[in-house]
Amino acid sequence: MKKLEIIIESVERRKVCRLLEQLNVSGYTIIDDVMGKGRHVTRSGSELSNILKNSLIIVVETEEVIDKIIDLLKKEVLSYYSGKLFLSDVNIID
Amino acid sequence: MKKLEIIIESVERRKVCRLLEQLNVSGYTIIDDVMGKGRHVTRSGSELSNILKNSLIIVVETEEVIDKIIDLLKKEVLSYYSGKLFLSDVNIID
Amino acid sequence: MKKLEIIIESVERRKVCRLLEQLNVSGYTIIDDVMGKGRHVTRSGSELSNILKNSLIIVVETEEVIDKIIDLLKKEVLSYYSGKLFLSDVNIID
Amino acid sequence: MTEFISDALQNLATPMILFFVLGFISTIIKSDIEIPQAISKVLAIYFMIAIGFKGGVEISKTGIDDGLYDSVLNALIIGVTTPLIAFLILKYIGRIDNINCGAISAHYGSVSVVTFVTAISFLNSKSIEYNGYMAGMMALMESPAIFVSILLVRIFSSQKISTLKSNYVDLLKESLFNSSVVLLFGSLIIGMIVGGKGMSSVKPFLVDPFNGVLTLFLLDMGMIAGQRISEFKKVGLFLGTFALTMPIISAVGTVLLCDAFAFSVGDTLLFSVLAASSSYIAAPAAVRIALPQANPAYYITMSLAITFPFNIMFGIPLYYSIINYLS
Amino acid sequence: MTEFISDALQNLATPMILFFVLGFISTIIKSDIEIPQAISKVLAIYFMIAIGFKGGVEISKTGIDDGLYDSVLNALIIGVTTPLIAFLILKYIGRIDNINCGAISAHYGSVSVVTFVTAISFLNSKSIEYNGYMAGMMALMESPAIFVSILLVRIFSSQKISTLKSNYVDLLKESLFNSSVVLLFGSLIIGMIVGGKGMSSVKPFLVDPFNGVLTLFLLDMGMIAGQRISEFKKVGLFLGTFALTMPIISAVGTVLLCDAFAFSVGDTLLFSVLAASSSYIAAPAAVRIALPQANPAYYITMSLAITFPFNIMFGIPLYYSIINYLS
Amino acid sequence: MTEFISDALQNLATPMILFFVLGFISTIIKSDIEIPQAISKVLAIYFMIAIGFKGGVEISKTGIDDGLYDSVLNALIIGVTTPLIAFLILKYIGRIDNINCGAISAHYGSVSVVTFVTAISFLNSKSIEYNGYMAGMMALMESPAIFVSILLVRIFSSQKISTLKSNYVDLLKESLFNSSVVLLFGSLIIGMIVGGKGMSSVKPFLVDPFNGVLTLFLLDMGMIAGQRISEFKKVGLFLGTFALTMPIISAVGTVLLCDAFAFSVGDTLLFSVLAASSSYIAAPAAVRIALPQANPAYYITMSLAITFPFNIMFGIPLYYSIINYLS
Ligand SMILES: Nc1ncnc2c1ncn2[C@@H]1O[C@H](COP(=O)(O)O)[C@@H](O)[C@H]1O
Ligand SMILES: Nc1ncnc2c1ncn2[C@@H]1O[C@H](COP(=O)(O)O)[C@@H](O)[C@H]1O
Ligand SMILES: Nc1ncnc2c1ncn2[C@@H]1O[C@H](COP(=O)(O)O)[C@@H](O)[C@H]1O
Ligand code: NA
Ligand code: NA
Ligand code: NA
Repeated sequence: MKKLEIIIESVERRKVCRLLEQLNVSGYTIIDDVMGKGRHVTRSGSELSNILKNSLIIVVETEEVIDKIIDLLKKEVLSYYSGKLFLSDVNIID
Repeated sequence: MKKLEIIIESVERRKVCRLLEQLNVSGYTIIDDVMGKGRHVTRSGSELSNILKNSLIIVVETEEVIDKIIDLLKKEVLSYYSGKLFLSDVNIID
Repeated sequence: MKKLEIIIESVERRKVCRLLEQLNVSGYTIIDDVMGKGRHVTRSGSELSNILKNSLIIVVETEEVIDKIIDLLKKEVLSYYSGKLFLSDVNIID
Repeated sequence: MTEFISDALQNLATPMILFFVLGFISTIIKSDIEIPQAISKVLAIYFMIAIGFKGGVEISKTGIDDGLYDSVLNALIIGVTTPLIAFLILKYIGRIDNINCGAISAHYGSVSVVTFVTAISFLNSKSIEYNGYMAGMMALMESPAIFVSILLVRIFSSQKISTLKSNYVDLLKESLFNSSVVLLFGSLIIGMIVGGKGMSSVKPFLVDPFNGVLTLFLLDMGMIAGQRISEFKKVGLFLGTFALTMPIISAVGTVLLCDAFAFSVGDTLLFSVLAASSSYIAAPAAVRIALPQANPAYYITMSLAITFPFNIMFGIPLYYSIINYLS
Repeated sequence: MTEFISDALQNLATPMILFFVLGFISTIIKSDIEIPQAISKVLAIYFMIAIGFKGGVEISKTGIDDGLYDSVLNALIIGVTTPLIAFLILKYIGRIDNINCGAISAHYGSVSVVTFVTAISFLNSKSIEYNGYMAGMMALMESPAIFVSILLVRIFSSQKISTLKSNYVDLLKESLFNSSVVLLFGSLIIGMIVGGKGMSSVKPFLVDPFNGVLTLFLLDMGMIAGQRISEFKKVGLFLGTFALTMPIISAVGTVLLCDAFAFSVGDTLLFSVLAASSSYIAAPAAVRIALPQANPAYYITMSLAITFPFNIMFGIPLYYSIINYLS
Repeated sequence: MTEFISDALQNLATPMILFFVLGFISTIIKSDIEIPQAISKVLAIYFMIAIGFKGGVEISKTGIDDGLYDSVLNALIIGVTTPLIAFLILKYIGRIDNINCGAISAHYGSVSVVTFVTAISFLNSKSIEYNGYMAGMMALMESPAIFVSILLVRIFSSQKISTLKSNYVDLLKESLFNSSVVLLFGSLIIGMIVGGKGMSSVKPFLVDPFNGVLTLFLLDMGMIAGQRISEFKKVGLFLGTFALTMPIISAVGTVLLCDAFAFSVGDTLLFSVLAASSSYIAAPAAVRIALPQANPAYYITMSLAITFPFNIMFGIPLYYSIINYLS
């Protein structure tokens, strides 16, 4: 299985979740108060409009589903908003 | 070393920590405000009883200890509560 | 690429970020409300001075940069403060 | 009847109820209002302290009424019978499985602090008196239903319920020392010790802004209820109807019981509101631990999204008019 | 002139403004004061409820003024012209690209709740009357500028802007049902329904501590503004100047317009402050969704770190003295 | 003696102290009451603003007293001697290593805002006057002890302490511009500028609910202290005794010093409470940075779980009776 960590501006969190549900992923986990610094502005989380704050979304799925997610996110979200995708190997314990 | 990520309902957090300490793990890290969606209800974190909220517990340990943790958690917690275990490879830097 | 997870007392968070910027990392992500237990005190996050609370900082970089980070952190931070470094493999999706 | 309608309308036209409605609507239209969880939590604590403390100060003034022992007895009777009746209805009329019967009856047998607080607000607006120790009665009525319900599950289940032994310890702690019980009793006792003099020093915080804070809290509760209403379908017709009729059954039974005890109108209303109310803070946490196999989508949605709004909007004036009708 | 200076000094010497300055300084000297985000968020909600509710209660008392229709018209005119003027200045004088023109003009066309609240505080301290429905005018003026600005970007961009279709749905929701609009209108209507009687029950929470809470909130705003000032260099000279002159242009225009409508001094001041103010809660979220290619470092820094402090410290007394001068 | 007992009982019977006890007990019995950290943080800020601001307004009314220079001198003497005495006792009687000596003496030399606030509450309940600038004295006494203690560690350690150079910069910033110092001084100055007129606008927020808010905050502090008491064993007998006797030593010394300066009873009590109090917000953060090798389990537990409860429950009335006895 693969673990995809999606770091995205909090304003876009709802949309990313909607896209994940469209793809029928088996589940996802969200950490909502995440700060960060990248090529764009520093997201210190300290203002009221939620645009300078990140959310971290974790999805563990098969490689096939993860590929679909990546494609969809690239098209619908990451071409306009700042964000990062980190992919790694993981085992789900059942 | 192995990294075990335990996603569990917040009501069960104390118990999981107690179990980890029983097994004498060298340490653990907790992120407490975690939302999620899986096979069961959506845990949006937005109510007062802590049952619709997850916690994420990270333990980095040797494979042997991790196996013990997984067995104990499966028996004592995961047969009744919703939750997920993700296992991956990691190096501890000393 | 490598993912370095830095768990450090919150009082030292600013300093770690300063060091990362000194090394010109391409970015980092911070989760600020993290509890934990290790060899030292239990960091339950529940007091006012921020010393019994951890922060989790994630940096994804090339092995070379990560090595520099590890060296610098060991010298400047980890010799005095409690903290942990976890290193694993990851792919950045661009 | 006309009085009930006018009372209901008057009750609906208070800022508290209207803000609840605003919260509810705002979630339906998917507005992005967001009251951080840290705030909801501290507001819930505020109400328990304020209610308990005020009750304690009242007791310190009037002394302990003869009615106290009757009230304790009454509280325990309600706390034991309500979950029993709920369980039987769910099992034999609804044909729900034992575990979910137990989980739901634990909620309807236990009490809701905010419903109680709204009833106090209602009584104050009508200048009707009630006893200071009613806050203590609420604390008393939190836990018994949870134990009774679990006992019922055990009794009715032939095969052994796989509740772990360690769970019982957790459950006992969770129930006896759960935050509402400790805060309510603790503040009550503090209020009794410090009396009127202590009250005057904290009144601008614990008493004066009470209704206003309730306004903000009910806005939040409205949003939480609104979010859960989407799970309404999962609850189904029977449970939906149960969530609307069980409160009325409990309230009417309680009114009759209180009549036998000859309690005042204020106390009777508070007792019937407590009986009618369904817990959504203490009980869910306890039930999740004691009966993990039960479905939270049922009990949380019924308690929070159906019974709670019904009680604060229509239930309270309805029970009040029933009391007036019967006396 | 002397009156302006004395007004400005008097305005600067209020606890609210001074706590803003303290917050600003504390960030500059890198003090570690930290007001948790949960608190900032709930304080912002508090102000919208308090302002809206109070306005509604006023309306319930005085009835709807003849001036209401004029005011709505005025609000819409300002809401449409301000972003247009801003856009043209940015494009033809500043030579800024279309997308950033649109993003910035959306902010300056929309309004800032806290600036409005500070202006109310200013009027109260001078015992100048204003209409209860002005809170509704603020709610009305939140969204139009955002739509106008996006339209302008579309019109001026020959090549198709790659705003996704789904974004429009999000944007409409974000703008019409955004939290400020819902809270302001909702509380206004609640205030109208419950009137003076409802007010008395929540006054100790929604009215009495208002200025004090503003003090704490402005301390926080000062820190947020101070943090952003470090990005000042990225904004550049032209945009920095724009952030100081655009408010004055909008305010003067509005004063003249209000003069034509013959509004009272209080209403005129509030309208000009609304026109002069630049949004930093609703607009950034909407613009981030509608025009993701625009640079947040520009619009957030200008709105929050330049225009907002300017308005609450110097703008309000300045616009007031302009109104007095012209009338 | 009888007066001390009656004072102590009276002090113990205030809502504030009783809520502290409730918080403490609730943790011991493992109740799940949870006051979110965001709330604790903002309450701590509230107290510093309220105390500083009120002090400033007082000064603006009475003008600066002749005693100010004496008070500053007194504050500095205490700020320098207390850590020195603490260090010597720890080193030569307790035989503690230098680093932990320094860490602990930094805490006992610095001051606790909440202990001070509780003492103010005590004085108010007895209608005893004190000077407005005492809040400034508290701010003055925050940092010197930290520097003195580190200096002592340096002096007594033959081998070089491996405190990094960069740490010194951090430490200086942390100490001079730490949040309590900035908020206390800042609010004091704001209070002086705006005076009585500014006060009236924020009184319903910063003054009236003060005691009530303290109630909620002490509930939280009780829980935090209760959580740490489990680490009591790690502290050991000597340090446990130190945590109870050092406050008395500091207080008695301060009473004598204040007597020499002929300060009023109110000021003397506040000075001795400041001397006796041990920091648990500012000092831990500074010490963690300056002396990372020291064991937080010692200093946090001693400060928070032993000295703080002792001072607010018994210390304040004890020091008051000592002052009365000596004068
Ligand atoms: N190299 C990195 N390692 C970890 N997180 C990163 C890295 N680069 C970017 N991020 C995160 O991704 C967010 C968006 O990055 P960017 O699009 O580069 O502004 C940042 O705010 C960080 O939270
Ligand atoms: N595929 C997944 N990827 C990431 N997190 C998951 C996944 N499935 C479940 N989770 C998390 O585990 C929790 C419990 O899942 P479940 O037991 O399926 O309801 C959810 O609330 C999520 O936070
Ligand atoms: N084995 C472990 N697995 C996960 N997190 C750990 C582990 N050991 C330590 N930590 C984290 O690192 C922090 C510092 O650890 P220590 O320096 O051992 O006190 C702890 O508070 C935990 O958050
Ligand atoms: Na009930
Ligand atoms: Na504007
Ligand atoms: Na001291």
